[in-house]
Amino acid sequence: MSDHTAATAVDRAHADHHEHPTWKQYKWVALWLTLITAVEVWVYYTPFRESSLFAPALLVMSAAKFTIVVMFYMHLKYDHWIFRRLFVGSLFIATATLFALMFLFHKLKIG
Amino acid sequence: MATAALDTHDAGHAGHGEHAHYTTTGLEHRKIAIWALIGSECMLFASLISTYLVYKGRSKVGPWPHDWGCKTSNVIGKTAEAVQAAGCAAADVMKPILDIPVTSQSTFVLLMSSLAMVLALEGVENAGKAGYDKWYKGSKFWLAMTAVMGATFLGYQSYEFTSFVHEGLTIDTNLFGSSFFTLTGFHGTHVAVGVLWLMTLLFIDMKRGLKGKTDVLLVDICALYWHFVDVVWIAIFTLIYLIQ
Amino acid sequence: MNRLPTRRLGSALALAAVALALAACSTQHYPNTTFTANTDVNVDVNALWNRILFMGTLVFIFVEALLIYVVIRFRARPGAPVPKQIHGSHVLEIVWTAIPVLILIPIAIPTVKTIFKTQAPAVADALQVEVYGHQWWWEFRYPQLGVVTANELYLPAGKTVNFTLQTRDVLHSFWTPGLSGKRDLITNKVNHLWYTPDAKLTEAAFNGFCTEYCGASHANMRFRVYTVSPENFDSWAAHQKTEAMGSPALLAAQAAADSAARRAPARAAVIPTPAPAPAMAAGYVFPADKMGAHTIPKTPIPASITYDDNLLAQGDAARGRALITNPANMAKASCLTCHVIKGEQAYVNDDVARGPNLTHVASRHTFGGGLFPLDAAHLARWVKNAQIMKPGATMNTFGVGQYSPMMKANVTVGLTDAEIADVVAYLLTLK
Amino acid sequence: MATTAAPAPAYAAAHAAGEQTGLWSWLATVDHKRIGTLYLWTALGFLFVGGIEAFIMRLQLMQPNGQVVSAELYNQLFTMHGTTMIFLVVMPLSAAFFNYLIPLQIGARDVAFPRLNAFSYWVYLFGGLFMTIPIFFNAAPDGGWFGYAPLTTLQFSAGLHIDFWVLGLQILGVSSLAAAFNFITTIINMRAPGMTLMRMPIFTWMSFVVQFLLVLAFPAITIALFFLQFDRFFGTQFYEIAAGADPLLWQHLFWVFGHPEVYILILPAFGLASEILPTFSQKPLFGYNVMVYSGIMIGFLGFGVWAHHMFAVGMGATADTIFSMATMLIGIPTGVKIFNWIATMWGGNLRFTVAMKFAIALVALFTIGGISGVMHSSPPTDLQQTDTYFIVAHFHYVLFGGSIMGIMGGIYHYYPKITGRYMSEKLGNWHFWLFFIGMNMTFFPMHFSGMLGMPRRIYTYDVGQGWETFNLWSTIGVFFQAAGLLIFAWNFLKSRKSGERAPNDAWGAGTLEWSIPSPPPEYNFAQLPVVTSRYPLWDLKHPERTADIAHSAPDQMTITDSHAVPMHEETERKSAKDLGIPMPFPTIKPLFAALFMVIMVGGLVFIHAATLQVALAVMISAAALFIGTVYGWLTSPLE
Ligand code: HEA
Ligand code: HEA
Ligand code: CUA
Ligand SMILES: [Cu+2]
Repeated sequence: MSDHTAATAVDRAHADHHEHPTWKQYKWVALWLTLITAVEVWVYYTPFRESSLFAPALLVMSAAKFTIVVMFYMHLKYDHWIFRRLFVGSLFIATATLFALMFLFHKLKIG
Repeated sequence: MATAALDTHDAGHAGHGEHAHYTTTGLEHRKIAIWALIGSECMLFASLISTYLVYKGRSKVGPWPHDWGCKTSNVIGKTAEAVQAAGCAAADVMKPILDIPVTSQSTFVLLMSSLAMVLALEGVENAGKAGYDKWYKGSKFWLAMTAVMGATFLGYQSYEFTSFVHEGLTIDTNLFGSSFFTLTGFHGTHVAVGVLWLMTLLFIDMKRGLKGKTDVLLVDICALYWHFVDVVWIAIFTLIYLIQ
Repeated sequence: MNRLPTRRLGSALALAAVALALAACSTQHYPNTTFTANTDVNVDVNALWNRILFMGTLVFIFVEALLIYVVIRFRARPGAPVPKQIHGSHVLEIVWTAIPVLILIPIAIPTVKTIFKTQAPAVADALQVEVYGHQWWWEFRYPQLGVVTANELYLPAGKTVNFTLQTRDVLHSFWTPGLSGKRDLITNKVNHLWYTPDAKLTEAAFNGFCTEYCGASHANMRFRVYTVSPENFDSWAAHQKTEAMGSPALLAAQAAADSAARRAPARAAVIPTPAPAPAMAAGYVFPADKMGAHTIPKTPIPASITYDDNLLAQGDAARGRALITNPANMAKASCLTCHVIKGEQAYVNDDVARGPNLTHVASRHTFGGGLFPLDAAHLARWVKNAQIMKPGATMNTFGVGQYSPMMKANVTVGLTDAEIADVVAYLLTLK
Repeated sequence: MATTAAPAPAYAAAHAAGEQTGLWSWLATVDHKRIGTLYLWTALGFLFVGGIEAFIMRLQLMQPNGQVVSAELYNQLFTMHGTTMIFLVVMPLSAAFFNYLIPLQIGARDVAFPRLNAFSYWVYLFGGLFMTIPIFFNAAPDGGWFGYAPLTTLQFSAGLHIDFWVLGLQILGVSSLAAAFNFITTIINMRAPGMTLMRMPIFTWMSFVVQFLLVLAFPAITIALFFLQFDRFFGTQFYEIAAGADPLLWQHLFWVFGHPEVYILILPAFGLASEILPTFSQKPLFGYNVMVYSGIMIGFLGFGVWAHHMFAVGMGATADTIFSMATMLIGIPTGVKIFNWIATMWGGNLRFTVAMKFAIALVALFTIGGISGVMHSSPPTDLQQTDTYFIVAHFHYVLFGGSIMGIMGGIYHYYPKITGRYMSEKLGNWHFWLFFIGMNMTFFPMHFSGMLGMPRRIYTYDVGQGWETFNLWSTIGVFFQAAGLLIFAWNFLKSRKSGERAPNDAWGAGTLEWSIPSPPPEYNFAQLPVVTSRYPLWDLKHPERTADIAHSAPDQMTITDSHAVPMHEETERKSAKDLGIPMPFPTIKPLFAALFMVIMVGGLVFIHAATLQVALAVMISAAALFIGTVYGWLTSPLE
């Protein structure tokens, strides 16, 4: 948030509308979302479900879905840096709080 | 809540000719507000999800999310046989509440509604441009599709809820029931608000057609909200339904 | 114009130092002081506290002195030029980012040490005490000794005691300022707290308080802690185990003790207030004269309760016992539906009893959550209308014709003042 | 008393032709300055309410076994005192300054969503009344200001008391959140040309941080309250003992909100002090950047320390350690602030106006509260302190010595801007010294009564506990504070008419709000100024003062607004019409929207069996009216 970045804010704003996710990307994203979901449900019915890696694997997959939707459908990747900060910042505190609570209620293995 | 985002005509949009309101960033007020709102919603759902996870496995009585239970005793098992072996009469066996196949379908529908949403936005952005006059490229069609898929998701959810109630799980059955219905209920309410919002947009589109900078914004903020509700479900589906 | 806030703070600080010093030593002026060396734990806590207090005082003096200096030195003087415009200094700012760090480190390290030391599991051979919080009284159990009592806690000096803290209703918190820090009683959770009273404390009495807001009578949820010599503790415990005086069980058990048991009510009948020093025969009881003013409750009796104390002299323990224990009188004296008197007809057991165990109630010096001294006059009024004596109390109002705030009605079937005298007489035999 | 909102400060004289006055102009206003003024009046009203509650508590505790009030009433008093002071006094007083100052300080003509802004105020007013009025019927909330479950569940708190609390807080949450989104947008998007983030006045910066704390902290308590609400009304089991609920869930969710909340309460006061101290030292704020960063740090760390309120619940050694360390860390950025303030005064030319005195008092007194805070942050010692009067001492030093002192300073400082007249310095000095002496006399002894064994939230204590003297002093001190507050009230009221007239730049400060008339015209700035440094007004009046800080020449600016012109002072006031500045239409809709919403939510209270139909009828019709009003609102043009 230095003078520099803030000043550029104005110019960025104009550039802002040029770059934009495209038709193709939209469809790819949709495809990926479908695929990952399919995999998620599939592993649920495999013996892998009993594995200790099951939960982490699922978390990674849904995190991936989460990210691409936010980046492309919510075009955060292309949008103004302010929006990025607003969202990422909030999300960080929210998830950190969630994990802290899991720890405090002994839902995490650590500690 | 939506008020903040919908507070149309409030300061900040061009169109007053030489009285155009100066904005520092060149961004739209309402778009900043909706992102702030989404940030806030992150914390809202974090609290709800935490609660569900904290109470997971704390319920005193069944039914349980992933395990077989017994109406008369508190035995829990991975299979019906296990429960019966533990001395539960076949009639009293309670099956796991969560219905993965059905929820997978509703999840898929909601995901696809996000695709429809971006296409609707695309439609408004290019309204009037060559190629976008075709019905299957226009905003009306995709707005309608998004709303329909949202409604479908709600349909699935009400089916889910009613079947749970039949299987003996209500908000006052056990901690699982309370936290599950509250969490998914909050999400469902968000979807419902979104559907109404979409229908309002569709209505405007029908009436005067959505086009131009201000209308793009109008659809954009709704889209952001809609996608967020979608990503929240992505998290819920994994954390609540799949992981045990 | 230039008389300054900070001057006063200087003197306030001096005052602080003095008063703290005072507080630290004189337990007679400040009977509930936390600045004691009465337990191993509190010794550690105070060592830590003193260090933090020292650091804090340093910071305090430094900041306030600086402030006073600046305020005096740089006050506007007529015709002074515009001051030099300084916008900041990285060096200085790094310096006073460092200062707090340097101050915090020597606080943080012993803090962590003490946390892990005081929260380690108690030694294996510790005396186990189960504490149950109730709205608004304390239940104490000695599982190893089979003793159940209320509102007065006996601890053997020099022996580590390990408390297991649970609540029967809302949250409470268990605190004896003179002995150690507090621990909450959390619903659906079991908490622990341990400490070792100093071996020298062979006849000391302490006040305890509930420190988690728990409703109407949170302020009236007090208790006493008596640290006594190990021998006396054993004597006390041995007697607390026994059945109630005059109970069939006891009579049957020891025919020899019959006479003693029968004499007891007779004496009880002429009990003057306040309570007498209980007979040693009944096992050791913390001597009333050693209690110290601060542990003897002086709660005023609500004016709205009237009782003619002369009636107490006619009170007859045998009649009183009949009133309480004879099922025929259940309608007007349903005491045993909430209280346990070991050896008498039992309607409830200790786990579901809503009131304190009365088996040896007369061996206590206080009752009602430590709110009143245990004597005939107070007991009589309590039995007559506990709900007036103690806000929110859930014990029935027994005085016939009395208004019960809980029932929002007058008691129709209840005890006359004379009958209350009998009941009190009986209760006072329960040594 | 609470409704002192209605009467308008009568500075009509100073008003340009065509500017509205009279009751209606206040009910229908969407002008951030008027809304700020409404917040100010209402919150000061509630300060008296919360204060009198405290006053009565102190009378009860003046001597052992006091007989002034019953246990039940006392429990309502401390619950409502705490709730009132935090949610209905300090937060709204801060909001008053957010509303009035932020647009002026960043050179904007209004906030981003003027009508939403009005809505926030009315929700606050009605929500506040909804929670306050029951105490006159002995039915006020009585669960303590953090309403720990399971005491607050139906099983242990039948009756309406807690219902008022739960629903009241929900309502106030809506108000705070709506306002927060509004100010975030305003600050990001409505800064005058050239006002980069690092040129924003420090008050605006601290407010900016606070808005994010609000946005991220409130959802946690909202959810916790929803659970309690569902438990009480719809039979869920979140806090039901029998169902195996864990009461710590409430505690964690509450304090996840609760600790950021305390920084929500202090940072605006810090901001005000940071405006006052430089002004009356005739020096710029020392280490502006570090002040900004430390503010952000405090806000950020504030989310990682909540469990320090729960050291006694038995979280385990590891958790205790983590939260203890995190808590101590916060002392560092806060310390930097304290030292930077002192450095700001160092070498200055200090004028001890009343505002300045309050600001200095904040530095002096908050330090005390902060230090006792650090004492709590060490779990082993905190176990001897928690839930005693030592804690009560701590938070009154930070809340009264910090927030209230800072805000009082702010009131004396900005009164001339708001009303066009100065407050009486003479009365002000009386007010200050009575407050200063009174608060120390009241709260300092609590350190002792606490460490000497006095628990908090007790309506009575026995004789001979060693607390008599301290409690007597605490009570005597309140009389000083009461006197001070009465003098303040008198000063505040009478200065509107008889106060000495104030020029644009009432104190010789350097920020934008002082470059426009006092009181400002409805449009604030006839022409938006182009800002080239942190102290635009000093650039204009004392260039030598700001010579050695970063500037950007006006011509380097990308000026996209035809109205923007180089930094200047505005003296003569024309009406918005003459200047051709579009102003938002006044509208009553936000008021009604708020009213219907409060009725809709509040109706739940009466849902208990007997009055079910009535309640439902009321709620449904209120809901319908609410939606109707909002629709009308959204579809009617702003300007
Ligand atoms: C304005 C509100 C406010 C503020 C700013 C603070 C600031 C702090 N608070 Fe406070 N606090 C409350 C309001 C506030 N608090 C309230 C209302 C409660 C009680 C809630 C209830 O139970 O009802 C409470 C309770 C409370 C507790 C729980 C006590 C208990 O219940 O057992 C703790 C424990 O750690 C704590 C700690 C702190 C700390 C470390 C700070 C720090 O931010 C302070 C930092 C400041 C300084 C340290 C002073 C300046 C620094 C220097 C001069 C540098 C050098 C100094 C050092 C290195 C020590 N507070
Ligand atoms: C900003 C917050 C704030 C402020 C300003 C105050 C101000 C005061 N507080 Fe408050 N207090 C809290 C926040 C605050 N408090 C909180 C959060 C709690 C915890 C509640 C809980 O435990 O749940 C608390 C608890 C609390 C307690 C502990 C209660 C208990 O635990 O049993 C006490 C006890 O003395 C107290 C006293 C005071 C006093 C004397 C003032 C004084 O400064 C008040 C000064 C004002 C006046 C004296 C009013 C003036 C009135 C007039 C001038 C009109 C004329 C007067 C009469 C006719 C009477 N407060
Ligand atoms: Cu029990 Cu307070
Ligand atoms: Cu805190």
